[in-house]
Amino acid sequence: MSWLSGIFVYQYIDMLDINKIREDFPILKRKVNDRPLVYLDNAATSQTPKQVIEAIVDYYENYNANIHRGVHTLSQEATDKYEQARIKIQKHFNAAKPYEIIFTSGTTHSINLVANGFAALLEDGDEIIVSAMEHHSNIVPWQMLCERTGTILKVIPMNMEGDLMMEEYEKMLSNKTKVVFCNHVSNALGTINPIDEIIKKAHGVGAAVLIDGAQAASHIVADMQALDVDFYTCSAHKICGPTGVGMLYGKEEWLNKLPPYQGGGEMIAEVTFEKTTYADLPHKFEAGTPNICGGIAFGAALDYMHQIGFKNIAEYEADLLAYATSELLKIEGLKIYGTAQRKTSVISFNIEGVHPYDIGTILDKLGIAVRTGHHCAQPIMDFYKIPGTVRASFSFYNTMAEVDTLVEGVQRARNMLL
Amino acid sequence: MSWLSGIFVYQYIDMLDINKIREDFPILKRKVNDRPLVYLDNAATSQTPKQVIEAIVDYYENYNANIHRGVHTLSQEATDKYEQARIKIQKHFNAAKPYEIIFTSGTTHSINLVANGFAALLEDGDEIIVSAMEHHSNIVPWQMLCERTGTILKVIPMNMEGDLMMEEYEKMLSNKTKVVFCNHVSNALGTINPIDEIIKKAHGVGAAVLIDGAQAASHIVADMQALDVDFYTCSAHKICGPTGVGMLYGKEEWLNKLPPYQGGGEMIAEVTFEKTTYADLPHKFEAGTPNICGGIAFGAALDYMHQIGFKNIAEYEADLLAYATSELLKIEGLKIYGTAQRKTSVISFNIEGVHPYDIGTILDKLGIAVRTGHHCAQPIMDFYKIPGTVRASFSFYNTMAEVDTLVEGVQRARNMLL
Amino acid sequence: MQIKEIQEEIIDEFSMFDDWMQRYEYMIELGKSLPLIEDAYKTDDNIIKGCQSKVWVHAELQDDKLVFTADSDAIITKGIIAILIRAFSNQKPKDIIEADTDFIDKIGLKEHLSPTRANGLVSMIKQLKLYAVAYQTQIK
Amino acid sequence: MQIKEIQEEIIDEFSMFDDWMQRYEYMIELGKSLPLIEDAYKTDDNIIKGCQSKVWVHAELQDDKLVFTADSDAIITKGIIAILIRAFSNQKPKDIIEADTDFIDKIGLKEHLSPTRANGLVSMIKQLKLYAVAYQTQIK
Ligand SMILES: Cc1ncc(COP(=O)(O)O)c(C=O)c1O
Ligand SMILES: Cc1ncc(COP(=O)(O)O)c(C=O)c1O
Repeated sequence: MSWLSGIFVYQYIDMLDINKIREDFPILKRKVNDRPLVYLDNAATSQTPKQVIEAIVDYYENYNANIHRGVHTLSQEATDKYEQARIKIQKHFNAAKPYEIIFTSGTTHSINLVANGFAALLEDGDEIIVSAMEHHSNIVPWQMLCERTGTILKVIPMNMEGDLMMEEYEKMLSNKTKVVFCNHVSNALGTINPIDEIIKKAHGVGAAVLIDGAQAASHIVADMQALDVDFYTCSAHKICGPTGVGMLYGKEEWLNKLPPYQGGGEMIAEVTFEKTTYADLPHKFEAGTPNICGGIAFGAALDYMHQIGFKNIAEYEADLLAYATSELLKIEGLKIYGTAQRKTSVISFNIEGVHPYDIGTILDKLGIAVRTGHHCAQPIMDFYKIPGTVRASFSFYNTMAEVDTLVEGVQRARNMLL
Repeated sequence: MSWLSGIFVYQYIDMLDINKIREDFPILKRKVNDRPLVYLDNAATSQTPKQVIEAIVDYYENYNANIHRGVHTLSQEATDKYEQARIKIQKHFNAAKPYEIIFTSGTTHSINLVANGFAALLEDGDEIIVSAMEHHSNIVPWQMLCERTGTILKVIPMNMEGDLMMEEYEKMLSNKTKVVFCNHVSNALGTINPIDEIIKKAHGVGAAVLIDGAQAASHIVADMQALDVDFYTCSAHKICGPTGVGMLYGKEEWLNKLPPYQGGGEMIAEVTFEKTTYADLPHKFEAGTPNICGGIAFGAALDYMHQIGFKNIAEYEADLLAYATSELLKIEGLKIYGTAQRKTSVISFNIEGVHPYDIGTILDKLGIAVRTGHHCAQPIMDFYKIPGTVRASFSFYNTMAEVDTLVEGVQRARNMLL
Repeated sequence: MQIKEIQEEIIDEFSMFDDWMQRYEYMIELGKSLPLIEDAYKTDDNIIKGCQSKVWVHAELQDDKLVFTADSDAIITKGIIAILIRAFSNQKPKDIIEADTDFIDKIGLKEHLSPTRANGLVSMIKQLKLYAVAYQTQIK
Repeated sequence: MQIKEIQEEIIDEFSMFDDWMQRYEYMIELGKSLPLIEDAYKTDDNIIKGCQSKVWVHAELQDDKLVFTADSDAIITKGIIAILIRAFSNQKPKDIIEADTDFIDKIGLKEHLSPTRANGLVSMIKQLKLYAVAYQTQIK
């Protein structure tokens, strides 16, 4: 249909012109403590290009309206743009149907939606499997589910490098296994998990699989149909999009099986005080006025990323990672946590005898933004018996010069603190 | 503390300069079908002043970062602004504590949070009471609760004017009553409900009260402590704020009683695979990365509204309502649904023999945006035995001239359609 | 007449109008001439989803041709379905399945062509074609 | 010395530095001179909430004065709590309760004063004052 055309302009640039790309990000011109901002907290949230900011402004200045069921032009325009964004997301993730993409307020919301739904499908004694390197958002909702249903939670262990022990995983699987949930990429370690294999093995015993793609989405294009995954989720704010919106992919058959999560407008077909029937997908899971502007800006963010090209991004980020890793390792006493073969551009580290918080504080004074702490992955910290790490996470708009600034900064912090 | 100062500048203007106010709303300059946009769908979503759009742009251009636990400057700035927004909301609603304000993704989310929480507190045979004029968002979550717990749902009936029958309400109350939930203002009728009385009577039998303030918030300042209400909620997108964010007020003691709704980052104190403990208020209910920009812009929207002055707004909107009502009633066969004494500036109507959808379509051709349909309040439509209504809802940035355009438009539609 | 020819005829008729009011008034006229569905067929099963107003459509095979009747509680919707029925009724299922729907655009109803429109024009076309597919198999 | 005087002294000391590095280095030095809490008091109960690093504080009444000891696993945090303890320890509960905390701002640690800061300076002040309130009642 004509209104769909022109959505995807994949324009692969062979070599990234980083300076030009940086022009797209107004915030990168900022000074922090009188120094140029070096933003290396991309795994927490990515920065927002002007193309996305413009999409947001365009929405509020030109066609802000409540969507669906509206007869007037603004409402129709907003609805069209919102549904076009859904289709952009569908194409990006190669989902079979647009209505397999559910807009949520973020990864946490998505996982809760699924975990809550399974409460209706699981029985006492059923088992679910989680990996040892999950974000709290992919642990706590399932623990809450277990409390409600008497389901048993099993944990795939990891080794010191930060790789999952797949033999252990295989041993855990049985016909009692009902759901396996695991992140595509670990936010604290950067490990890219073998989700292909995890999914296949789980399907072998008839279990459903949810993959938390929050950390993967800005680095790797996941193909829903090729992976044959049952659920996949991510947050827009980590992919150059706005805060407050995310997506849940669910296979049609699973989305039909799960009961609705929230009740409200939009998600119903018919309401009387005696009986309410639910609407079709995707509306069944989209109660209330959604983050309309957020959904549209999420689509704009994907457009932007495709314009840069995910292949280019991956190659460039691999270079950043390799360079930063080798430079950081030159610092005495510096230890990197997460040394898996397959990693995204995330480096978690500590310096012997120094608390990560101290390093983060000194780096901030130097204009360098890193994250310190447990990164909402306490079990990983417990595993390594550390209070936390310093995490530097790189994006395609970071430069090699910024890596140098980081390394100098860490060196300087070490000198001050030891 | 010094970082709090300067948040509230109440600058009451005695008479509203509507033309000047309209300059604040870029969208009002738009043409629809070659005619100037006349936006009368404010009850569905309000328009966004440039002050709020600027707050959004400022966020993404200058201090976009993930909040809480971040050591670096951007994260601190974003956290401060976000928490300042919470305090703006607290002051606006006169809540006793800032942590009694929970950020949610909107009214629907807020109500689901509360209804889900009560699932842990109610027993088979307990009763909950709803009004006959609720939005689906304040019906369906409670129906889902009833299904889960065996709680009984009772309905306060209304009369033809669209007033609740308070004697019936009193008769329903007993020591079995555990929750009463009711909107402050009906979105389909405009009725301002006697929530003061509803709350007092409910408290008389020890029941908690949730007031859905989605429609009230842009017209009436509700005082949490004076009302002594247990829960109150609204959505930012109906008060000149952005989409995808809202708030839930809950009395501290109730928020402590309710179990958490979603699991994830931020809402925990300690996570191990064996046991998880929850964080203090408000974090217990704010799992995952919130709509950071949305929360901040919500605060900016309240600042804007206070600058105009809620008293001024209420007076001016009352004038708009009176004028529009008397002019519309001059049209032959036009009937208004919702003729309560106390109403906000919402007019739901039909013309005898004409389907509301047809009127809405013709009005749209004339550049006039109204809503048609059941307004997510099917029980009200069933009560009046109509398929829906045409709803014109006025805001402080609408003009008397726009009322004239509406009336002419409806007249013209009538001539075409009959 | 073939579908293509009828569509040309409709385009011709609409091309005489130079503003939306005339077009809508004509559409409303057409609505009044809609071959009405029998009350017995005004069932929930025959309601087309995705419309804010109710639209019922019934299809019947007469010899090798498909005949549509319909109704709606909104007059503009009735006009729209009337136009569709005029173009598609009394045609072979195969021709209905293969028919283009560009003419909607050409008579100035493009605004109704988005799948998200509340009037459900897209759903109506889809439904007529689905009937054709269903009856197509019946003929063989 | 009175709290006020100690604070002036601290302000004087810090005023000698003209960049943050010197200030932080001095703070780290001060951290090293912190009156350390006994291991027996390093319990979860004595941890101050709202800090990314761990901070333990213990309070003890000696005659009519409150004596604080503390520790932290992060050295900058240790420096901060050391400064606070220098200002507030060995003082009467009443004086601690009434004491100003403006000096934090004046020694260039203003950035740590927001209640949302991960280092929890605000929580630390609050905790010291809470101890003072608790022991105040004990004296009477
Ligand atoms: C009275 C009432 N309650 C609840 C809602 C739901 O609000 P939201 O869609 O923002 O969640 C609305 C909005 O349409 C409303 O008018
Ligand atoms: C792996 C992983 N899962 C889940 C989340 C939670 O995402 P959000 O906070 O956007 O809901 C994050 C983000 O920190 C993450 O890194």
